[in-house]
Amino acid sequence: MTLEKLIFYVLAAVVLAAAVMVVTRRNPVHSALFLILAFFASSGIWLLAEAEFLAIVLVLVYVGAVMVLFLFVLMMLDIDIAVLRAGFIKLLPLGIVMAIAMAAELILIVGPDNFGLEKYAAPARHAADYSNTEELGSVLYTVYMYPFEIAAVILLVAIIAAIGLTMRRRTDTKFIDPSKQVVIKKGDDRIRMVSMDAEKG
Amino acid sequence: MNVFKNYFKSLFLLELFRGLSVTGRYLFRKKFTIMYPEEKAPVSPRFRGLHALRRYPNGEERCIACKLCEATCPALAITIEAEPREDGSRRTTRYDIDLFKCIYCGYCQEACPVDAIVETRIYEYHFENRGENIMTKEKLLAVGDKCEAQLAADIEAQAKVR
Amino acid sequence: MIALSDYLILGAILFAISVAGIFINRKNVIVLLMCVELMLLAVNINFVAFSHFLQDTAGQVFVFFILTVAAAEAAIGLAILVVLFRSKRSINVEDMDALKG
Amino acid sequence: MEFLISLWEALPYELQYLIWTMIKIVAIVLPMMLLVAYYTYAERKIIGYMQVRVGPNRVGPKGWLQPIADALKLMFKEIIIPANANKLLFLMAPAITLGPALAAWAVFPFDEKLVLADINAGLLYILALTSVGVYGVIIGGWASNSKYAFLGTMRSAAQIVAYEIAMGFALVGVLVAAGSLNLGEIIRAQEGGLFSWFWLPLLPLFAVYVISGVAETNRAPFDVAEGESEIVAGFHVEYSGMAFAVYFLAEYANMILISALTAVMFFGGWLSPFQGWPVLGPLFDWVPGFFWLVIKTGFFMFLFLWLRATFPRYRYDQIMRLGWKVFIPITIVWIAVVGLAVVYQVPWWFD
Repeated sequence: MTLEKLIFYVLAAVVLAAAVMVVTRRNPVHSALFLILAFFASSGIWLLAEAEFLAIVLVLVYVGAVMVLFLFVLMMLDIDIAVLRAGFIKLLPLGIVMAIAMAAELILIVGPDNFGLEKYAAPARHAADYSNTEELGSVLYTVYMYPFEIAAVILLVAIIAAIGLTMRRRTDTKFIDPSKQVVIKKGDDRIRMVSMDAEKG
Repeated sequence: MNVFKNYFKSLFLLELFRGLSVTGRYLFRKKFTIMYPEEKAPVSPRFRGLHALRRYPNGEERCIACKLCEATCPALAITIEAEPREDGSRRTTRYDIDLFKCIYCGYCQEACPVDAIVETRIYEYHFENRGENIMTKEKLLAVGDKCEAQLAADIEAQAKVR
Repeated sequence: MIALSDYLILGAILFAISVAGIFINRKNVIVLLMCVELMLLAVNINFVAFSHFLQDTAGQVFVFFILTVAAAEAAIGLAILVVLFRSKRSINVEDMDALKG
Repeated sequence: MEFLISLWEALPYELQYLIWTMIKIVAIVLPMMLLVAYYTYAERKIIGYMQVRVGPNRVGPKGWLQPIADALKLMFKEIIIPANANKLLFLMAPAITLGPALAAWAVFPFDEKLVLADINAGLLYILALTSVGVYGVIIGGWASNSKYAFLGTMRSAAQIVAYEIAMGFALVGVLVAAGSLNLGEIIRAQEGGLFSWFWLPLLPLFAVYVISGVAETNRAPFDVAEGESEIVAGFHVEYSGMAFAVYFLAEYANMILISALTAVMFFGGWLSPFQGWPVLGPLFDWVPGFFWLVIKTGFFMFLFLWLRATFPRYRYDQIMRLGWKVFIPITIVWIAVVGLAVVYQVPWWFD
């Protein structure tokens, strides 16, 4: 059991360190990479909490798709970091104080006094043949059917909105239409005879 | 009908499978590879390789310093200096070919009235130091001496068409 | 044994850090978006922990929906960002004051 | 010997478990590395043969030591780090590509009982890992601080993400048909000889999966990410020596992984093709399942090389069109078909 606890603390430390790096790194690309690290570590923590399906989906959806999108946009945009960093130092002490105050207040509430092992005993481990995916699926497709379908519609709307927002037909690009090239027939389509007056010497 | 046929073709990737079958057949074809250092490809008598200066059978060098090769060389690779020898005959004192400039077109060989400058069948040569790319008169004559039999035979073989 | 409070404290600190991140990086839209993702992660950790300790899948189902909505949010947010960058050549929040009276 | 055994028994249980798992991992990874090395040799040989030449034949008898010579050469070459490149990320990127390609083998069933971690969500795990593989490419191209590398990265990342979706959908079809996320269960669902494997009922998904697999690994004809005629070598232009070798290893390890997964998902993994047939079935009963798996994987590995030797490179917009507008609709339609077939228990496969 001590091993489990050790893993939890290491992963938690990684999550928090990565989170600090996300908010303090100068280069947004580094921030994004640290955010990926945070997702990885928290997926490990979810595994400890026996949420295997969500842990893998977190990696699949966040690390595999959302963060790729983030990095893609970050790398494509030519961002002037210096302007965006202005005021960082000025706000930093205030930010730290706020974070500490907030964390302290929250910990006072959720600390061991209210949510310790005495209040909530650790649940028994599931048997080896227990499938988290199956259980989640069985409620998702029965009890939560409507929310599930609404989530699907939200995703569809998001896809259409994202495409609609970023799509643009550029009028200033020149291109050749291969189908027009292919249909050209022998003869008049290929050559145009121009009769010109001879140039006067 | 044609549209239907094309659609069918692209849906079942028929043309891709035909491509695959072609490469699949070639996998088992007899290979043409020549195992180079051990085996060599046949060389034509007209092959234009490393240059050589030839001599007459009595040992006299053929070149009479007419400088036609120098004049005709499109890459300006040939440099010739000439002086009369003690016996009064006209001979070169310097005959350099810069192999970095040479494009192996064979015009020098064509221009030569006495068949002195020729291109041999040698194609395996290299330089290890700066300056070795200049073929001096001595080096060219040495190459000629080494390959004389082959060169004479090649020129003989082409006598009718030249 | 890992206690429920351990998970909750982790979530609380993570949340505080991301709030501070929003506070100090307030000019950079893309870092703001990342901080929002971090906040959602903190919330998700709490949900997963409660679901584990109360033996109720509802928490995990909720996390599932949060993940869906967050993915949609990221996609649209980044699309808006790209459109903004095209027209303003900047992602600085302070440059987006076209509606200021 | 007895001393060693007593030493082993003296270890605490956790440590024993850890060491035992380590040994298993090494037993998977080492042969894998050797296979990768000889896969490069096979590629050069086979493509050579298809181009009517003989390929490498100088190092060792028939060129059998060629991969070892290549590895030695790459090891002794200098790793050049470009000016203003992000050194840490630059060196980390190849390892990030290789890691997932090897880690995916953890849930792979080599035989009835031969699997390192028999987890329930094996398919999801593999999908998650393959999606992580993109980062090696993105980070490597970005950290190189080079325009060509960056262009290659952008192309490659967009391509991989696009085909990832088609591939994921194809696998959704498989899991609907098999009714499980566990790879072993998926194979067991295909029992009963050549024609009860999933390739037949899921033929469109099979085609989509194989082609997306080729695109996913950036192999010809989908290798615009490293199109040497346009962007030199794509995301790994700036890499040399061992760093490049690791990228190279990762590419081939990914190809082997995709081949093996195709064998498991659509060709019944370790199952014999003659299982349950009147005469041939009992005749081949003695053949170990691992052997069948190797043969099937080998066929798809050969297919990768065959495709490369046959087809010219796709144009980039055509690749995107194929991924988004052709493959994804096909997979979605066929998932619906499979779903109906499973619900109504269509005979032969789903009854």
